[in-house]
Amino acid sequence: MLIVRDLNTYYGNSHILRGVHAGIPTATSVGLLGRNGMGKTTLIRSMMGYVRPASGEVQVDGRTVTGWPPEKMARLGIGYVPEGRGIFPNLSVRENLVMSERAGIDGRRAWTFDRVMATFPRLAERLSNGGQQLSGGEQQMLSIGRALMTNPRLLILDEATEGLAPLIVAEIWRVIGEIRSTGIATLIVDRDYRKVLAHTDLAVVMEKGQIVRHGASADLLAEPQALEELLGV
Amino acid sequence: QGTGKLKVGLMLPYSGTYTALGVAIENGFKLYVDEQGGKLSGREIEYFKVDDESDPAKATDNVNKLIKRDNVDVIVGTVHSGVAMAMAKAAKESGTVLIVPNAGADAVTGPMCAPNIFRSSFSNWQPAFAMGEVAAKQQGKKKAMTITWKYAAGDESVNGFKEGFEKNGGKVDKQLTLPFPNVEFQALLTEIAAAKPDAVYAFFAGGGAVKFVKDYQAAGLNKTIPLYGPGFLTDGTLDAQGDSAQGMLTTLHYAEGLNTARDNAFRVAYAKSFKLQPDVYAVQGYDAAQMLGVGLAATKGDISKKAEFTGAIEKAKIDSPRGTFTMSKSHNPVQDIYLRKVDGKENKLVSTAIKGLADPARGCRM
Amino acid sequence: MDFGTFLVQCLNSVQYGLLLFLVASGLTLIFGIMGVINLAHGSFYMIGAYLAFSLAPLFGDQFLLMLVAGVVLAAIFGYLLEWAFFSYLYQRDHLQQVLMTYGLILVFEELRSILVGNDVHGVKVPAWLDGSFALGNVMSYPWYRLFASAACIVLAVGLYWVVNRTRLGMMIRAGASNRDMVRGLGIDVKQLYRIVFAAGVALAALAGMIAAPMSSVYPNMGASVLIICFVLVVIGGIGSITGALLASLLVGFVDTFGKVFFADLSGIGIYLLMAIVLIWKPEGLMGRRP
Amino acid sequence: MMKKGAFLVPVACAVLIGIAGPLMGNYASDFVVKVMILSIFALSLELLVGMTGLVSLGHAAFYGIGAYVTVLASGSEGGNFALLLPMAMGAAALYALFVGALSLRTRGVYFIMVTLAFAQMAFFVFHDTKVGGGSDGIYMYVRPAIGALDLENRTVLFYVVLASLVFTYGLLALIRRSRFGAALAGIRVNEQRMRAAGFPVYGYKLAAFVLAGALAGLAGFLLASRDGVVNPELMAWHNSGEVLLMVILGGLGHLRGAVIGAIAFTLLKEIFSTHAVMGPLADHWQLTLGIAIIVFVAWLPKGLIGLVKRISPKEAA
Amino acid sequence: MNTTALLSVEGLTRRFGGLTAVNAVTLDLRIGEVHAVIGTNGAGKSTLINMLSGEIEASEGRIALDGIDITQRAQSRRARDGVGRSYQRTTIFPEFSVHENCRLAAQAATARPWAIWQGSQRCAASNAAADAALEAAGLSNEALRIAGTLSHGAQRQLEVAMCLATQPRVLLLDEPLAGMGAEETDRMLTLLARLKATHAILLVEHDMDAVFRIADRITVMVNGTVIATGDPTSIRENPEVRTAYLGEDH
Ligand SMILES: Nc1ncnc2c1ncn2[C@@H]1O[C@H](COP(=O)(O)OP(=O)(O)OP(=O)(O)O)[C@@H](O)[C@H]1O
Ligand SMILES: Nc1ncnc2c1ncn2[C@@H]1O[C@H](COP(=O)(O)OP(=O)(O)OP(=O)(O)O)[C@@H](O)[C@H]1O
Ligand SMILES: CC(C)C[C@H](N)C(=O)O
Ligand SMILES: [Mg+2]
Ligand SMILES: [Mg+2]
Repeated sequence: MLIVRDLNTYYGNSHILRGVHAGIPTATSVGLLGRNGMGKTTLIRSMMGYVRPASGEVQVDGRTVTGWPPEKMARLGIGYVPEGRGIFPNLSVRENLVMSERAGIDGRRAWTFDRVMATFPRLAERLSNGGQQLSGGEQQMLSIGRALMTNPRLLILDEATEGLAPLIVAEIWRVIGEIRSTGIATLIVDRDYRKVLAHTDLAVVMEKGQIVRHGASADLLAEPQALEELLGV
Repeated sequence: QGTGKLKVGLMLPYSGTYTALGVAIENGFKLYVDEQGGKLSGREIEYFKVDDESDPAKATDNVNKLIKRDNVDVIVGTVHSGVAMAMAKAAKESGTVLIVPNAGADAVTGPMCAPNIFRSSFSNWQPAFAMGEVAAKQQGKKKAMTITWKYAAGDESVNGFKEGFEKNGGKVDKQLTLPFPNVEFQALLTEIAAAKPDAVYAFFAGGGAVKFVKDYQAAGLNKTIPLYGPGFLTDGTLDAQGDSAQGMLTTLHYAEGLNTARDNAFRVAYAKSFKLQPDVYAVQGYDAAQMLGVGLAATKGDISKKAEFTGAIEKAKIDSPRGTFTMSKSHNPVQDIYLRKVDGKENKLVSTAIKGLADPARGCRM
Repeated sequence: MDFGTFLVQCLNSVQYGLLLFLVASGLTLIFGIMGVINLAHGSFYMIGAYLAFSLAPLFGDQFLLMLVAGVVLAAIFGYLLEWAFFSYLYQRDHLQQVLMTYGLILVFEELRSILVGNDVHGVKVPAWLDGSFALGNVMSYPWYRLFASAACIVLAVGLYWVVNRTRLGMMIRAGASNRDMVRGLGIDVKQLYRIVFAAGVALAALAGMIAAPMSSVYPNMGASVLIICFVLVVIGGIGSITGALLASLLVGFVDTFGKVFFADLSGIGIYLLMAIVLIWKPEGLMGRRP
Repeated sequence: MMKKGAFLVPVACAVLIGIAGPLMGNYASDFVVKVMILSIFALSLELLVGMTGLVSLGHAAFYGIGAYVTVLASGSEGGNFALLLPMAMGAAALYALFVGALSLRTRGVYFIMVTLAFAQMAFFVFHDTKVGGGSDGIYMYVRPAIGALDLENRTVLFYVVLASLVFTYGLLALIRRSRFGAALAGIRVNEQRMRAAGFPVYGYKLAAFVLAGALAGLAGFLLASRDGVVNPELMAWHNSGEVLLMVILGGLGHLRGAVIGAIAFTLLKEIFSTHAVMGPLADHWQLTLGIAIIVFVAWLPKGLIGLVKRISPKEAA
Repeated sequence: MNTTALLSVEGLTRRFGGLTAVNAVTLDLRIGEVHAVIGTNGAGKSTLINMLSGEIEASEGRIALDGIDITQRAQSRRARDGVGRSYQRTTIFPEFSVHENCRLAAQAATARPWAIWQGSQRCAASNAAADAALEAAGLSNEALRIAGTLSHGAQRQLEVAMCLATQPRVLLLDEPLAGMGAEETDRMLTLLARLKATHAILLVEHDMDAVFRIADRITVMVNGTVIATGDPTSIRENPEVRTAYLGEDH
């Protein structure tokens, strides 16, 4: 559903994305791998419209949407869980969730407040806490829950498990699996490449602002050598 | 010197609360000059205007524009007393002639007095003292309260009232103040209602005067306790005050309905020139020009002859629309103070409260 | 002070406090919640008062209708203003807003002088609100003041409800802390803020219109109100409407009794109050710790 | 951070002004003196706002106190320069110590408002009581002097003000490049980290606040010496606002910015309100000045300094 | 191995309103030892570090450094006494260069920092400390970049480097590995292994592979309370820890 073609993005004078081609097919989950600073977040922000690519094209459902602002991208059905969470500190947990509630592009409300509560019981205990008063992990859950409340078709998770306890991480991967099984496409960035590859259909590896490898996740998992080379593991 | 254009610097408020006053003063001044054919003692007048913003903090810089940049021969200004103080200081140092067409600060013709500084208006003490006498003598009030903003002009005014009132057997037993330019009077009106004095003397100006008079009526106090004030309480504000000011007594050196030939002529000419009814500020501006004219006439247009210039004004009888007045030793008008009563949209003359009242000029060593 | 007078003074305090809140309510929205330092707020108040002055003859006794008309006009004005001057300031340093709104004050004040002149004007109290009721044997109290207080209470409740109980309110608050994230959730922040800003301007103008019959309209009337409004919002705690209301009442009391008991230093009263509150509770009465 | 030789421009400017001084007319030299005093005032605020990140909306209080102390202490015989100057600066610093000690417990907008509150208190004390002549202010009989250094003499005043400006600029430039200045910069950007690194942040901020207060007091002393009158309006909030505007207008974070802002603001206002230049539009100088400010904000987000950089991008580092 | 505790904590408690975020925690940090504190999200680990570093006050309990009670000491004083910390949420100076970030941190400990006639860039001691810290954290190549433009991972490295630049004796590291890639993690663990010879290290981390690789002792917290302390093996086997925190993977 989402395709980027020959994307070039600059921060000031530094050329970060260098001609990236990639695509996320409908209801498919894609893993985005790469070392620190290779441009994963930049790619995501270019897709979301936070940074304007200098050249290239972003398409959703065949429609060119390059340069659209984030709010319009989000309303095309893209849910975004940013690096660093982006919780609203001055809103309570409940308000963080309620304010973002929206029917999906098909009008369905598969994700409701109750369902998010059921998925993250920890949040249910903290409903009236301000976003600021949550532990790091709690914030992460809230950020995912908030994105789900927009009933997206594509959920982008940039380092969604950072700072979470192993049990919760497992829980999040379970939820990601669940989300994936409901036909929501996902784009996952995570440092645990094994988990990423296990939970995605396709995988893309970035290096210095370029896609250096793409293919089925299972294939990549079977090539420890390539992984070592590309990810340093 | 003596020939060429005479440079007159007008330092007046052209922005802010007192703008209307500034404009009236300028109009009055220009009216007199125009009546003389645009020339005083054969010298054409060239105007230099500076907006003083009624901000004393900028007063020194503003007056220096006239003194040092434009090298004016005479400065006319201003409305705000704090600004006038700074102007007087600068005029004293540079020797430039200053004519104050409004600001009533007692100090201008008190401790700050100087041979080259004149006032064509009044001192805050004058109308207030007269009101005190009227209240005690004519109205037979015994116990009064005063209310004003906590600032110099207000303090001087209520003290003048107190002096006049107590000299004539009354007693001011409470002096209420509120911070300038606060206009929330309700608390103090309640105090007045609780104390039930025989009379209240108030000093406010502009928007504050309008609001105070309206609030005084709304609180129902005007029915039982008469409100007195200097003319500023009702001058130029009657439109906005509407019914609430009807019947109020105030004192000032000017009134509507003086019905003298001099005043009638002035009023007609002013209305014709500016499509506006003149007010006391216009008169003060007009008289500032007259005073300048007298001084120039005596020196044949040469303002640098300081002693003659000053001497002439000191001796002059100024034929003002308000009635003739002379200069006190400290260069403040010695003038009649009128008792006026609000009638419709006018401050109608009732009587002359005090004839030829001179400011005590405390602190003037001249 | 006898007990009766004391009670009347308490009434005065509450009434003045409510009036202050009326003026501060728009600022609570623009400054307290949106986080825009808007020095021109006093100008909007002044514009409202002059609006009442020019609309009153057209509407006669239809005072409420006039208020509605004025609010609509002010909202449109605010909307355009945001579009023209503020929309590109959000990404920048807050101090830029200070500079911009200072420029606006000068422009508004001068335009007012050119368009309406510099005279003091009165605005008639509508006939159905004209008059007073007796309060003790000397004093009476104008009905209109009670009307203004009631209007303020309605406004306070309404504002509280919108900001704290509706999704719109949540979005506004969210936008104040992280604009980009709000956009990422599919909400058009630009539009949202334009509307909020317009609402803030409309509230200030409404306050000006309601105040006009009591205070009359005159040059620079916005300036004196501005600082006190900032003080209120800050004492109350930024972002809290309840706090602003509480602060308004508190200031009402301090100001009223300050004038009565400490006339010579009453100007300091509210600032002293502010300093004490903020030193004791650096985040304001109802503010959340940042 | 400053490059080598960066100090040459300001030094050259100072020398130029010094040479030009006697050649100027009365009014021009008066104007320059005023701009220099305002520059000192703006620089003292730049130390707070630009260097330390403390936005104060009450800075005029220290300026006013400096001025008032000068007048009050000079008596009718005229005071001793060497005594009055430290007194003025000391009094301003003392009040800054008091205000700073309390207000630095708050942050951000709250800090802005608390500083405003304390300035208003000073304002009302002078406005509403007889301490300094009430609302109309008081004047000085004779200007301060010490030997030949008599401020009654306009030329002497000119050079004393110039020297004070050079002193202030130099002092702040030194501070900026010192470790103390680096610490202030760190506090501006991230106070939490500075504390964690071991800086007694409160003490640093207080030191900056007091120093800024003292320098504002210096500006106040010079102002009082120039004008010979002082008035409570000197401490009014709009004066605090105006000096803040100068600092922002010039460009935050640069010493030049404060000076350029002071010059630009004063000059613009002067030009816009001069009939000879603007004709009848001069009556509406508020309008033109307001529009100019709006245009500046719209086009020069980094202040006038940004304009210089836009023209010569080489300087950008 | 040094057996006396450099930093010892006794009965440390912190309440936020009704919530007891940290409940009577007692632990010792020794030179030569990496003491890992693990636990569920919201267990109170960061709050514990905040109390140790002086960022927030303890509600109850005692903290001693070198046996001297420092519970009441201000944060900056503790930092100068040798307690260094990193933050879970990156807390750098985004507009300064990477090197300046570290130099500034190092400068806190220099003598006479108010000597305004000495340029900050010339301060040899701070420069040396900054260089060393950058070297250790693997950021030497990025020294001149503006910190705010670093990628997330690199900013995490800088976070640790700034802590090191203050030349602390006690390191309180709040999730230093979060956001770091595999290589950087590896490098960081090597660094910690080296540093522990001269430092007392408290490591809060959710990366269990890393924790079990480096920790000499582990404390497990759940809802503010310590549920287990011990060496890695015993923790790994502890059934309570497994159900509360580790799950089945580890
Ligand atoms: N605002 C910015 N200005 C300049 N350069 C930037 C900016 N943000 C990021 N960069 C640079 O762009 C490159 C890509 O950064 P990006 O954040 O996309 O990496 P990433 O792959 O997401 O890394 P990580 O795994 O650490 O999050 C990095 O070299 C980074 O330093
Ligand atoms: N300032 C605060 N006010 C109120 N509650 C707080 C505050 N700070 C933290 N808390 C609460 O205290 C608990 C402990 O928080 P803390 O940040 O210490 O957890 P943590 O163990 O570091 O978690 P994580 O591993 O997710 O970072 C959490 O439930 C949190 O919501
Ligand atoms: C209009 C006047 C009442 C003004 C007053 N004299 C003042 O000094 O401000
Ligand atoms: Mg990233
Ligand atoms: Mg934590």
